[in-house]
Amino acid sequence: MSEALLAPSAAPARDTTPLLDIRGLKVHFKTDDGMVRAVDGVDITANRAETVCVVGESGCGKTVTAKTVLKLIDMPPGRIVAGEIRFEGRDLVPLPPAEMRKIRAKQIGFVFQEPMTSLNPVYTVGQQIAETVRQHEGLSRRAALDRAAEMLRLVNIPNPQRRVQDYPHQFSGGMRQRVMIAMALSCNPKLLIADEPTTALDVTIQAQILDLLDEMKQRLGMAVLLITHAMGVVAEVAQRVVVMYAGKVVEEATVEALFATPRHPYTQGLIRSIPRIDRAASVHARLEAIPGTVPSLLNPPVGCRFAARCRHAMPDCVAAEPPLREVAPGHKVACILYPEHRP
Amino acid sequence: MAGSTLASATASPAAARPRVTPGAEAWRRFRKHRLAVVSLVLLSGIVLAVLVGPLVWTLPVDEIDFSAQLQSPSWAHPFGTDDLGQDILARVLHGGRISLAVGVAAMLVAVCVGVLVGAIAGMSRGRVDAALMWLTDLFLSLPELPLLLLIIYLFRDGLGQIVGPEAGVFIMIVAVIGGFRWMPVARLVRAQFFSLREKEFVEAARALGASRPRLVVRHILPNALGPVIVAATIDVAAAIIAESTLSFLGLGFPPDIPTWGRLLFDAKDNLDFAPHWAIFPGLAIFLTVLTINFIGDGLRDALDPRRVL
Amino acid sequence: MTEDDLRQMIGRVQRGTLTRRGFVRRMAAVGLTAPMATQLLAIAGAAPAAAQTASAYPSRRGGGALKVLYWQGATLLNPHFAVGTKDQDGSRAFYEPLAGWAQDGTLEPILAAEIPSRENGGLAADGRSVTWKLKRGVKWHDGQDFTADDAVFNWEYAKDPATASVTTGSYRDVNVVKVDDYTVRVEFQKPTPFWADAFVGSRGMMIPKHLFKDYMGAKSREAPANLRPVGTSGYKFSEFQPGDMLRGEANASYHMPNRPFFDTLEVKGGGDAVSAARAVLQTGEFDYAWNMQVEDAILKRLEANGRGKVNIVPGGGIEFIQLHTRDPWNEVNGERASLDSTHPTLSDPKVREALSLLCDRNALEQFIYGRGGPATANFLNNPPRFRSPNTKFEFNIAKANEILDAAGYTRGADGIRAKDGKRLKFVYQTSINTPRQRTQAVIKQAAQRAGIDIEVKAVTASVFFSSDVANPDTYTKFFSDIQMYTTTMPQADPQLFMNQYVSWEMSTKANSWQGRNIIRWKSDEYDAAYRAAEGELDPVKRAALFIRMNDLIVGSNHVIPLVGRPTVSASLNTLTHKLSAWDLTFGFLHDWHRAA
Amino acid sequence: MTNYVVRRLLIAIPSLLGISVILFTVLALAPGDPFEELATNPAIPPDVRAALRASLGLDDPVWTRYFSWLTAMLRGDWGYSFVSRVNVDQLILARLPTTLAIIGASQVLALAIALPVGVMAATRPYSVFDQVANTLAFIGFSLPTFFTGLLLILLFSITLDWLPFVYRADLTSTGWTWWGEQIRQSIMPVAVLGLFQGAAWTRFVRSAVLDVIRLDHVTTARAKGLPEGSVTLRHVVRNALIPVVTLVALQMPTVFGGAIVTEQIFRVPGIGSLLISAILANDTPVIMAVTFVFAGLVIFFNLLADVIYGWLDPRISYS
Repeated sequence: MSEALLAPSAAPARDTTPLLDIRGLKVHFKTDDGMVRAVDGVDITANRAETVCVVGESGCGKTVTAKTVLKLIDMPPGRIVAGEIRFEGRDLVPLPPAEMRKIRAKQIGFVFQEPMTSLNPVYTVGQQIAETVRQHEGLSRRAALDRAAEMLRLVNIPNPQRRVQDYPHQFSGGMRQRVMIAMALSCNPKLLIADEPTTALDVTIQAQILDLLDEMKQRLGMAVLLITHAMGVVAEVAQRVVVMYAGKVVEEATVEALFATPRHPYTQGLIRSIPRIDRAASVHARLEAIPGTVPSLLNPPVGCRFAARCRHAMPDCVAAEPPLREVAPGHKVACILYPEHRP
Repeated sequence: MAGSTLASATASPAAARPRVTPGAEAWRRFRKHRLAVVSLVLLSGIVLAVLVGPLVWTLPVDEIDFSAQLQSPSWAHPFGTDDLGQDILARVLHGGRISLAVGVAAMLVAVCVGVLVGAIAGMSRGRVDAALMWLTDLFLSLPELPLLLLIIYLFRDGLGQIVGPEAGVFIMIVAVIGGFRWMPVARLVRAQFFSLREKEFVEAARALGASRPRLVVRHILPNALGPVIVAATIDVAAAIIAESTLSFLGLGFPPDIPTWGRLLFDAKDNLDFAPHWAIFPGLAIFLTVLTINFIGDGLRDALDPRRVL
Repeated sequence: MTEDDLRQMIGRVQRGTLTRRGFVRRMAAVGLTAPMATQLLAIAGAAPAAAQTASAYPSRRGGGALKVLYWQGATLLNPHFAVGTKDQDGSRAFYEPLAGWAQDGTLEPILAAEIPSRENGGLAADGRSVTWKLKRGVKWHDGQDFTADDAVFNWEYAKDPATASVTTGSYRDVNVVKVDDYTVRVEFQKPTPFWADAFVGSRGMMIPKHLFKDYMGAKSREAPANLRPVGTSGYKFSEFQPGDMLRGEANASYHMPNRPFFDTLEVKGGGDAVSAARAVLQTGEFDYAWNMQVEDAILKRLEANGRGKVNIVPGGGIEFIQLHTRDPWNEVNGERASLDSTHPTLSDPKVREALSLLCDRNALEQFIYGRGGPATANFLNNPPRFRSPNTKFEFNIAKANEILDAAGYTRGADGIRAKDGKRLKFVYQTSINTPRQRTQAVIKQAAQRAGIDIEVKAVTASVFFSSDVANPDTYTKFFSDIQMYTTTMPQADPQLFMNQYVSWEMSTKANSWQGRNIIRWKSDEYDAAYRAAEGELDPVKRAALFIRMNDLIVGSNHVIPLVGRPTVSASLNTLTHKLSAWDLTFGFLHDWHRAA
Repeated sequence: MTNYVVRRLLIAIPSLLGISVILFTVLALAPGDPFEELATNPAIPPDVRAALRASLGLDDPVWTRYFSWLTAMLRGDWGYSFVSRVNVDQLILARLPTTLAIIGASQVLALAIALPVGVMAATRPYSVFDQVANTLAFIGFSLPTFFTGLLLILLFSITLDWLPFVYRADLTSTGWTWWGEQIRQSIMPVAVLGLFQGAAWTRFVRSAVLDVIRLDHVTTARAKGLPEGSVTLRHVVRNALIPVVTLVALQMPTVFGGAIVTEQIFRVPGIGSLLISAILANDTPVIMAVTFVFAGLVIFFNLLADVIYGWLDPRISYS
């Protein structure tokens, strides 16, 4: 991990308003069985040139949150029930579609999870990247294709001039994800949201993609909001981490603090369940798993949603929802075990 | 690089929900398609009427009564009478049995042959596929009518002795109409097989040692079912219409057997003076075909797992 | 009415004390009608007055377009190859015969200067030859002169078997001699009472020698003029789409005074009879529609629109039922319905009588054929002089049951009668056409009430009337018990018509079922009467012979005549046409005009 | 790609030959005789008909007739119709413009309906528009064409008398009046066929678009900030076109084959009615010519469909 990354609060002092500020976001989906409260009051912030990782099990609402930023979820059946998504101070929720389109790819880029199906099979890779550029910067066809080739070079795809005429099916999974990144960054957005970009790839390619993302961040200075369920990825790239469980944020901290002093029992459980190579030889214990299952989002339990599975569960936990409180500078947790820190 | 955490059991719903069998699931999704349900009720009504009708509505089918020529619908004759004074309601009910039977039987023939040819062509490569496709092209370009003339001319007497004149003609008509409807189904199934054959779950099944026929029947065919069902419903409709075209040319059933098609064609010249004579059989054909199509659409939604409702 | 009274009346006509019309009316009362009566006068030398046309023909021309609808379009325009009336009419629009048969039986001269008769020396006393004087100054459409050479050529062209022309029957047994440029003589091998066959009516259309002389015999098919006719008629050829459309325009130099009336003639083909009827009687898009094979009830309702009317022209066509004399189901020495077999049940005259009683002819006329099908008990109905007065028909189910009970046919469990193991179960086949299917339904129901089970079968027309040897469904094979169809009589003389029951015409496997005696019926008396009629010059005796023949075949009940089939057509009220059952629709096209 | 096409064409020749052999034997064995009218006319002696049959070679054994037909065919002589004694190619060419005009127009109408309605219905699933369009489509192709044809005639020609129902291929007027009359007389047949075909295709387009609309690359396109219109057109419809275009290509032969029933009802002198009258009169050369051209078209358009498929979908590669 390069040194610069580890410096806590390296954000430039002069502009304190966060690039992205999601406050109290609630997104519910109407289904036959009732209203699924996929995202139920989420606060996430991301500053310039910072990598924030949102981690949590499948179904905790992290992908919905990410997609809601660019309103990529189908509405209906989905609906933003409450909350704000401020980007550079401007709330995106009330924006009309025409305005929203100016944000997409121009201000906020998006990389999807499934590279195999995220590219349109009938157009060449170059055409698809050029399309984005022409949409936002009105370049001529020729100039847009050159920019596309340039972007492919940027994401380390060999002899980009020729590959720009190739079709998606002529690229491997890893290569296609590189193309997706090239496409997402083709208009130099200020924020890149990556929804589990490496889940569909095998480990060796995963590392290359993560390094590429990091390199892009250095060079283009954009913020990265990375959605993952892999703690390893978090450790690799994140500066700040947000842990989500059952539609809510349960803990937020710098990556060092999170791994050093995980506070929320769920975060602790997650970290304990990582198989450790270094200790494997010495400790012959069974791998620890978190007992029980994730609660249904149709009618979530009252109070702390992790209570049913939490070792420290107390009657108060079930009484009221624990608010997300700052228990240490830059370290928030939604658990009544910890008194609020008064700076 | 630490491996990813193995997420605990995915959010499987709490034990409270009953285990849903695929059949019940399909029925639940089918019920959502309101028009399909209405059609199911209507079609079963029609089928019931056609089967039980002649027992309840006892007027004889071919009672000629010249005094009652071309009467418009009345209580005595709810559907009115034709130019020989025969009761049209009785003829529609009686005719319905044959038209429906021809429709369904021809569809079954078309679908079975189509699926068989499509599956074999889909699964095999090279020569067998090319040969079967040539056969499909051949049948597509064969003119239906002269072949029908030939088949009726060759087999009618022989078949007539074995199973009796009426059944003999029925088998021939079904064979001919069915025999000219399987090509689109075959081509559809073949295309489905080509795309499904590449899918991972098929390779997985093959990896688990599934034999080719088992692969086809258990894995590929159910997935190919959706479009086949839709094609089948269209075939029933087309078969009923084809039967009526045949009766126009007199190649169908003997003239004294009233099918919907024959009724409609006998009535077409009196349309402006006795519209009731044409409208009721026409309506019967239309309603049956419409309901079958809606049910087909409902079935396709119900059976197609990918289709999210 | 003895022969002397007859001769005495002819004398009065010669002396002018009895008008021709009066003579014809008296003859009708005695059963000798128009065509016969005029023949009688001609033979006796009482020259017919010039045939006066029915209505005053307008003096002006330029009548616009005459639009005619044939639901089966003409497919070729050579009269000698005309397969059906549709083709004959197509050719008749451009070609003309020497003379035509008017409906009242009189011959009207067209290309002939006058009608040959004893007075003008045209007819030979011994009936062995007839001499035609041709009209002078007649031009073909391409300006060539029409002369006797054309007439002789038509004879050579038609009689040559290699041409395989359909009119060969009228020309191959005669000899045509050119007397001079405008006179020809037709010589017969033996005295021929019916001399007006060659050069007359539908079989007598003249094709130009100068266009067809290089295309005789086998090459006759390739003649370009087959599709681009050059005739002598009132309308010149302009365009032809086979089976769809035929157009002609007025011939300025037509050989009849101020004719033709119309500027253009358009004949449209295709579709079916009912839509053709609608196109004339309902929407009025066409002036005339040919061969209205439509249920009369529909025609009556269409006529109610008041735009047009239906024309019924009685002729020789008869729709009749045949009961087999042989066994069509079991092969006897390699042939079904062979002459050595007899029909198990239909050979019993009682069964045949019962079946005849079950045919409700009045219902067929009243409810199915209407004016297009007058019920009749006779097989030979026209010309009226040949109609037998001594046959009658009856519809009586009870009487049929009595006859069958008396004959020992007891009803089985299923209600079907049987006697010594033979059930009264018959297959009743005909060709596909709506009125026929209705007739089958009516007769099947009546038969059921008399304990006879009938299986109804309908065969496509092209299969039923085909003559290919391998096909079992043809009407000449008659491989069923009962059969029904219409046979037509194109000439005003029954000689050819009645040869359907002579024993030497029996249809057998040997003559590959070409014979015309389809029910394989044999009667020596009938054969003898037929031979006599062939040579009988005296029209009264000849008529009596034909009446005897009709009584014999109808009496046997092997043939059950149902209804006459006059030619039915539809036309707008504004159109004044001239039709004849003994000639083609366009036989008198030159006289058609629109009411002022 | 080109050698694939050449290979397919080479295969087409034997298959066409195979089809022609089977067609010919079917027709030769089928009963019936073109001289039906001669039969009932007693004045025509039977041996004339026998001579006529012999002169046209009807009585020769099947395979000699086939070879004479084939050799004539290869020389470009399609033989002449027994019934109308006109060269068959003239007969077909005379009727081709009418068929192409009417049936072609109906296919164009069908596409003009199916594409927009199908796409709009699919992009707004389960909206009111979708439900209405879907129901109308169902009704459209559940109504047999002959029934709608009769109803239209009853309504427009007989009661309202707006439209003629006798189709005339030989309109005498010229210029605009010709076009006016041509349109007036082909409205009904084109409407009947077009609506029926359009209804069937609407359903097909809708389901094809529905299959594509949920795919990931559509969300990617939306994430690129493209306007909804171009997302739908460039990314959804373009992909959904592949099965649709293939289906339309496979449908083309019927444009030549004509709609037998509709041509009968509206009396359009197209290839369909020519085929019917030829079949009923067992006029072998005409049937052979029409069905042979039809078979050729079927094979050609199958090939064309595959080529279009390959051209539209880069994933398909032709070795």
